[in-house]
Amino acid sequence: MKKIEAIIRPSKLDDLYTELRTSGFSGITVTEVRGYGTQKGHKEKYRGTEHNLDFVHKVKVELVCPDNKIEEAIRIIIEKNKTGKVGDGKIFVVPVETAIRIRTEESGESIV
Amino acid sequence: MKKIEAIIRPSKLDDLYTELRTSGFSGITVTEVRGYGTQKGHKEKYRGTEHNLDFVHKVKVELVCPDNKIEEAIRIIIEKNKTGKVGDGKIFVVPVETAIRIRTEESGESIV
Amino acid sequence: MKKIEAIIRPSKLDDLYTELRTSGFSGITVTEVRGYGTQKGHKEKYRGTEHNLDFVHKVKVELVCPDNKIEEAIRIIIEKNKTGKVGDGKIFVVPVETAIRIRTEESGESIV
Amino acid sequence: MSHDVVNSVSNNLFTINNLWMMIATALVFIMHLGFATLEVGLTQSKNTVNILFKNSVIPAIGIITYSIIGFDLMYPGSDFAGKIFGFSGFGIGTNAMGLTAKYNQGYTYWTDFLFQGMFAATAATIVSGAVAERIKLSTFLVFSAIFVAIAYPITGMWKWGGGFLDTMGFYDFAGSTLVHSVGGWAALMGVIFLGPRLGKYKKNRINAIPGHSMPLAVIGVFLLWLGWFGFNGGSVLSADPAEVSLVLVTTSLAASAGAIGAMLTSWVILKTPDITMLLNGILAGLVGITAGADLMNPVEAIMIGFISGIIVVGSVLFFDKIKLDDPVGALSVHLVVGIFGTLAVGIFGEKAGINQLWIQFKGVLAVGVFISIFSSALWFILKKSMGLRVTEEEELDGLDIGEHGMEAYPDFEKAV
Amino acid sequence: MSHDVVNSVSNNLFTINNLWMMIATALVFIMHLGFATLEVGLTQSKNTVNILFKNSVIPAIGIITYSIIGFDLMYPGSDFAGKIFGFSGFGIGTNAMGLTAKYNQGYTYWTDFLFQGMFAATAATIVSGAVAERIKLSTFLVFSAIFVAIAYPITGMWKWGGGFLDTMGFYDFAGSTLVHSVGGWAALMGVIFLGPRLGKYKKNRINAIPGHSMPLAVIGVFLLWLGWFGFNGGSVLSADPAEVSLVLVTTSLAASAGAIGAMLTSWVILKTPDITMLLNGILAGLVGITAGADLMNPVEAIMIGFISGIIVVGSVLFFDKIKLDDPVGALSVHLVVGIFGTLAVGIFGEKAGINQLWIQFKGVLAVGVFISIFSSALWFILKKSMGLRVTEEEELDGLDIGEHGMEAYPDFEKAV
Amino acid sequence: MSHDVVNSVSNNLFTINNLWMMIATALVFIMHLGFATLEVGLTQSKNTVNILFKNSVIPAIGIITYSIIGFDLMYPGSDFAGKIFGFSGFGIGTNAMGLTAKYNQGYTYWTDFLFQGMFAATAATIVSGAVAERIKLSTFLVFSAIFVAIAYPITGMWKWGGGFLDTMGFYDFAGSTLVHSVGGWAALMGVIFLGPRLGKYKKNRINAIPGHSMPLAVIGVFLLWLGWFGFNGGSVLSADPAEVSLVLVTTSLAASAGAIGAMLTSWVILKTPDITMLLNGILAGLVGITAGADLMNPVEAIMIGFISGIIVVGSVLFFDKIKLDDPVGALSVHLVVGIFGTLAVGIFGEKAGINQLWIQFKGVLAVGVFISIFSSALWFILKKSMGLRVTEEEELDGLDIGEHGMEAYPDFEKAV
Ligand SMILES: Nc1ncnc2c1ncn2[C@@H]1O[C@H](COP(=O)(O)OP(=O)(O)O)[C@@H](O)[C@H]1O
Ligand SMILES: Nc1ncnc2c1ncn2[C@@H]1O[C@H](COP(=O)(O)OP(=O)(O)O)[C@@H](O)[C@H]1O
Ligand SMILES: Nc1ncnc2c1ncn2[C@@H]1O[C@H](COP(=O)(O)OP(=O)(O)O)[C@@H](O)[C@H]1O
Repeated sequence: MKKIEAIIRPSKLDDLYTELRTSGFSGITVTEVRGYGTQKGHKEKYRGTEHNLDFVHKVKVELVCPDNKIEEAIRIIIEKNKTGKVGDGKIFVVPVETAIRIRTEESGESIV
Repeated sequence: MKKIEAIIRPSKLDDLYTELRTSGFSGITVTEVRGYGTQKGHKEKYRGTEHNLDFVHKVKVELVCPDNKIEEAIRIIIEKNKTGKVGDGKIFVVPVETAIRIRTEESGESIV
Repeated sequence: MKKIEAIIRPSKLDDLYTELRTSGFSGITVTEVRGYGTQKGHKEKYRGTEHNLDFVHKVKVELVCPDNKIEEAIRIIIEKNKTGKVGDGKIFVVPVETAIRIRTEESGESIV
Repeated sequence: MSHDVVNSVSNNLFTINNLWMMIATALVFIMHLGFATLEVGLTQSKNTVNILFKNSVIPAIGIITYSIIGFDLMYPGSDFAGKIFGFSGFGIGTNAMGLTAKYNQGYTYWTDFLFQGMFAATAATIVSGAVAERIKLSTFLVFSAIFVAIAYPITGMWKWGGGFLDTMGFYDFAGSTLVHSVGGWAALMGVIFLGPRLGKYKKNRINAIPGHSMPLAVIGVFLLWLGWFGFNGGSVLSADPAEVSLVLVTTSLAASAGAIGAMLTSWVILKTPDITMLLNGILAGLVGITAGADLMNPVEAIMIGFISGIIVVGSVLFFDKIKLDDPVGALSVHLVVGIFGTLAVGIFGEKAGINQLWIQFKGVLAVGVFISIFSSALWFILKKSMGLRVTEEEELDGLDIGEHGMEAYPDFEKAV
Repeated sequence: MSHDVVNSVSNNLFTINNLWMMIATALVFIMHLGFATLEVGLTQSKNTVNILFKNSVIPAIGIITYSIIGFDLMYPGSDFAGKIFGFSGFGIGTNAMGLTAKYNQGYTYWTDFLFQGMFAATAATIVSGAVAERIKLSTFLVFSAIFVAIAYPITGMWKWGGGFLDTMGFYDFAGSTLVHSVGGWAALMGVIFLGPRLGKYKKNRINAIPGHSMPLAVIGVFLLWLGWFGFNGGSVLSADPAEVSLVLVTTSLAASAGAIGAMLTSWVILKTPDITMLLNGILAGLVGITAGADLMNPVEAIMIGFISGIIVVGSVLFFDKIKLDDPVGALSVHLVVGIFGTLAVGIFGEKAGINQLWIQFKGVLAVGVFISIFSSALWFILKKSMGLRVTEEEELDGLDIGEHGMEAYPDFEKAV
Repeated sequence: MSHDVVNSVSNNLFTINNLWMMIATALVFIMHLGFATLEVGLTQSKNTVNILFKNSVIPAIGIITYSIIGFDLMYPGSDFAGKIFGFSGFGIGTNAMGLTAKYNQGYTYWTDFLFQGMFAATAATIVSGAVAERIKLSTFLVFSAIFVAIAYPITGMWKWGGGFLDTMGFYDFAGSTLVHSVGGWAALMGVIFLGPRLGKYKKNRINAIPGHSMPLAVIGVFLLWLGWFGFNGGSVLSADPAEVSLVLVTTSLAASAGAIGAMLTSWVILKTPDITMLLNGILAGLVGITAGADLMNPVEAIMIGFISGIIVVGSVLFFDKIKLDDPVGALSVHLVVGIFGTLAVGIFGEKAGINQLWIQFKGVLAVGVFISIFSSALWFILKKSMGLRVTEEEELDGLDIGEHGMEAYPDFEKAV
């Protein structure tokens, strides 16, 4: 079981989620984050002074899934987020040891 | 050492935290997240159009703890969050290699 | 490849980021979080009643980097955040199995 | 020609007076925005749409029902002088005379209706704040409509419509009792019938449920103070320079003293300068002076305001102690200080005296008893029929989602 | 001496009238803040600076251009009676007579200019709402300046400046057509030329793009209602007690009935009490009564308001159906209900009659045709020259960053 | 009888005048809300409660102290004509004559007090903006109380109370110097004594600290513009149609031209249309015209406003250059443009002339010297006794938590 963490553009979230659902992924968790990377934020100016140069609004999508579905999930994420322009984001895969559904106290790959 | 990530209902946070403290856990980190899962968000409607169907406010609780306290932590989380209704949330356990307290530069299980 | 998660004071973010950049780290992801730990939040009072005792604004900095740069990253984080006062925060290191740049579909240590 | 001139002169005065009354009407109107913003400021963001909805539709309901029945109940005409009830028939309308000084030297029939109608709706708005964050929208709207249409005008008639309180010598210049306490009693009954918000008093502890926007609360209080220029100033019922300007001075001094009284009390007792207490203090000063705004000199106005500011802080703490949950402090500001202000007419100023104090007390009592019974009965019936309270889940998720299916601030992340 | 007295008496009346007109001017002024807050409330937070900027500079542009050319186009003097165009020369200024009742018994030349100037700017503000969240700032400012300076005064002259619509017997008391529809037609053309916001209609589905702050929207509507006291009340052009007070009553009753009409319609059709519909309903009631505010009795005012409230909800849904994207409902409120209100003069009240209805219809048509052509031409030229729309990236990131390089709420986390 | 009629006629005029002055008072009152919202809008969310608290209590403190001592210092009576100091004894109060045209044909004693009292408090509010986000609450309140009670009335007396500046021929219609610069000088001294906010100027770089809510800032500026109708319009001290309407026109034209001047300057120099500069431009236009609002024709008013709009942008940049940290631009708007406006009386309009310019200059100087010395001394004493600045930790965490133990927006996630 692994957790995929994808940092993506906020405007892509809707389509990504729809596609994941359609492909049978049962859930994701989404966090608002600020990204600092190759892509630079817009020059902001306030009363003559520049600031906030490097930061960009992003969302982090977390998706825990069984090992055998990782490939597919990554494929979908790339497909739905790739524009080829700087700032498309990153996917990180992290190992997960246990997953438990609180409601039923079940655990294991079957619950994600 | 492991990190527990629990996605829970915001209204349960207070009680969970109180119980964790009482049981000797020294700290947690909490993030506002949006959950997409079996539980569906309320139908929202704006000027006649539905939207935001699937998303629910959740909080993610992150708790790093020594291996021998994982069981207890999970038990407390289940106890304080289980209502039996869809949307109680998930617990994920992730391995942690190092933990450092910045203030003292100490590291290892003792600091969490 | 590993992910460093550092929970730090919001006011330290600017300096930390500048230093990381200068040292050749290409990107970070930042999340607003609330910390519950040894450091206690200010006593807040509303119409005569105290509340919100334990919670403190923090930011979580996530930095994925090749194994050989972990040391340096940790050093920089400690350097830029250590005040010696309670609440300086924690650094957690978590293993990462894969990292992919969506834009180019490259993967591996080279992309972070 | 001389006769024409005399006529024109008195027409001019009529035009001036009426002009002031129309402006006062506009000022009282803007109090509804003041109530709306104050109330949302002091409550949680998840109930904001709901509260705004109530406060936006209340003036509409108030004005419409007042045009159908309220005005006719409140000012049934001189036949009902000294009585406890009167009704002059449904609807509004007038003849040519109603548009001249023969109707009243201070205003036309239309101005009269609109000024009074704006007042009427404020009574329901007062209730709104106290029962916020848990009451069902539909039930509240029915309550408001009936309350504004029937209960408010009946007690209003007792004094301003020439009823028995008027005959008795009861004095309530602009409505410490007739408007503020009337709203306050209905709010008290509502709070009792509804119970506190979930989580407010758990495990014998009082949990603060902080309001979500202090700027909105401040906007509300300033607009209310502004509106009070018309509320009290318009209650002179003419533009008489001496009287109106005195009333504006006593009103502003009392508001100022209320601010300072509440600030000091909060700083000393609570150890922090709580802005919500400061705001309640300003309103307390305003409510406190309302019954006798035309009877006080500056020093008396300052004293009334200052005492009101102290009272309101104590009262807020007291209601929390006895577990009556009033998110915005409406009970303290409108009911408690409304009563104090009414009694203050017997303590300070031109009419001060034990006799007057006794009459004031009887007036407070009469209105209190009637409104309490009326509103309890109404709350009770509504509880049994439509239900008073939203479901627990709805309350937790917020009434905005539950009742309206929308959010007040969809673009912003919420903290828990 | 008797002569002096007569003089003083009539001077007094002049002073009173002028006072009311100045206050009405201040009330109309505050409508600009109402439009600004309503419009930002009903749009996304990422476009807030942009919208505020437009709405803050429009009154400035409006007043300045009106002082240079607009006032002279709109009130060219009696030589142009019955005409379709007139111009009395650039700039404003007057002689001693312009400051006495000889200019007009209701106001001085200066008051006249300022009252009319405040009106003028509202027409451009109406456009602003409909084209929000995608139009280029510079283009919009050029459009507004030309529109307020030229188009608005020309049609205004047709009726209020004594032009051919006036001669024809067309009636439009305070501007259901001359202000609201004029803004509405220009907005309609703008919406057509611009196209919808990205993502509003994708895959044949209508996607809601919720406004980001309901409190701001409510503040806006209440300020607009307040401003309407001056907009309609000031359109009496004197402080005449009978007429002004009637107008305020019909205005408030219509607003109230509009609220209730829209609330019920929304509740029944959409199954939720949508606060934005309630707010649009209040405005619809106000726009609907504007053409005949002085001709209606209370019942007629309530009927007009109520129907306006129903119409506006249907109209909002309709424009979404035909994919004309109007973020704030300006087309429905100002254009559709503006037309209805104008026609209502032929259906309800003192002037009702098939004849009048026909004249009203012709007036609506004449203004509609002229403004549509004028504004289409202007939008077209601007599209070809400066460009109408911001880039796709700018629209996604928000115009605040794109056009202004700043954020409206830099301290808060955004949800997506 | 004829005598009666003459009496009634002049009474009517008195009633009209007094009515306008009371309305102007209400308009000036609402400026306090304008200052409050503008100031919180242009500062960080973590200091919002603190700023709102200050701005809510300042009018209260201002009105109360003015009733005790300020009014008596500012208008000590004709015995002190041409003097630099006078005092007519503590407290306010009047006899029957004070309520008739014998006191003043424009207003009653009470109206006089309240109008002037509302003015007084604005001077302290101006200071508040410049010292925001770092000053201790208690210290600021003490400063304000003393400043409003003593310093403001003394310089006020020099001109409006008939003191030496008046005798000298100094002209300051509604207070470019007597109100705005007075606040501005005290603010300048405060900024110098306090030093900049942490992090504002680090490593020789100017760091922007953006204001947290542009809608609040816009609400503030519109309310201030509205209030200026009373501030300048009321300074006519009667409802005289010719004069008041001219003043309203020059005021609005100057505000509009200020907006456009600042917009263009910001667009050209800073390459972005900065909304905060636009807002400062509107205020600059208003402050600039204030000294000579009754002396200018439309073209002159536009020129003064336009120049003020340009000046204010340059001034904001200049103060940042020399590291005087003024979060809201109060120094630029009120002090710099206040001086320009005062001098403008010698450059434009009816009184223009080198002689008048010299007198204006002397007036600016006299007031500047006195207020600078007075306020420096006061800031110095307070620094030594109570301390001026909050602790570093408190400043970083925000004064809301530090001084008030509460948050302005507890429901929302903060971005750093
Ligand atoms: N080493 C890293 N660790 C954590 N997050 C990163 C790292 N590098 C990039 N990111 C995140 O990914 C986002 C996109 O990366 P960026 O370098 O801007 O563009 P691209 O992915 O196209 O190369 C950044 O905004 C940041 O949030
Ligand atoms: N595979 C997953 N990966 C990440 N987060 C998940 C996953 N499945 C569920 N979640 C999170 O857990 C929350 C609760 O899950 P849900 O399926 O709604 O109810 P339940 O936990 O009762 O089955 C979701 O809102 C989402 O935030
Ligand atoms: N066991 C833990 N798991 C997750 N987060 C923790 C843990 N302990 C502390 N934290 C986070 O680190 C922050 C700082 O810790 P704290 O104990 O207050 O101070 P210090 O790091 O100086 O000991 C906390 O606010 C919390 O967000």
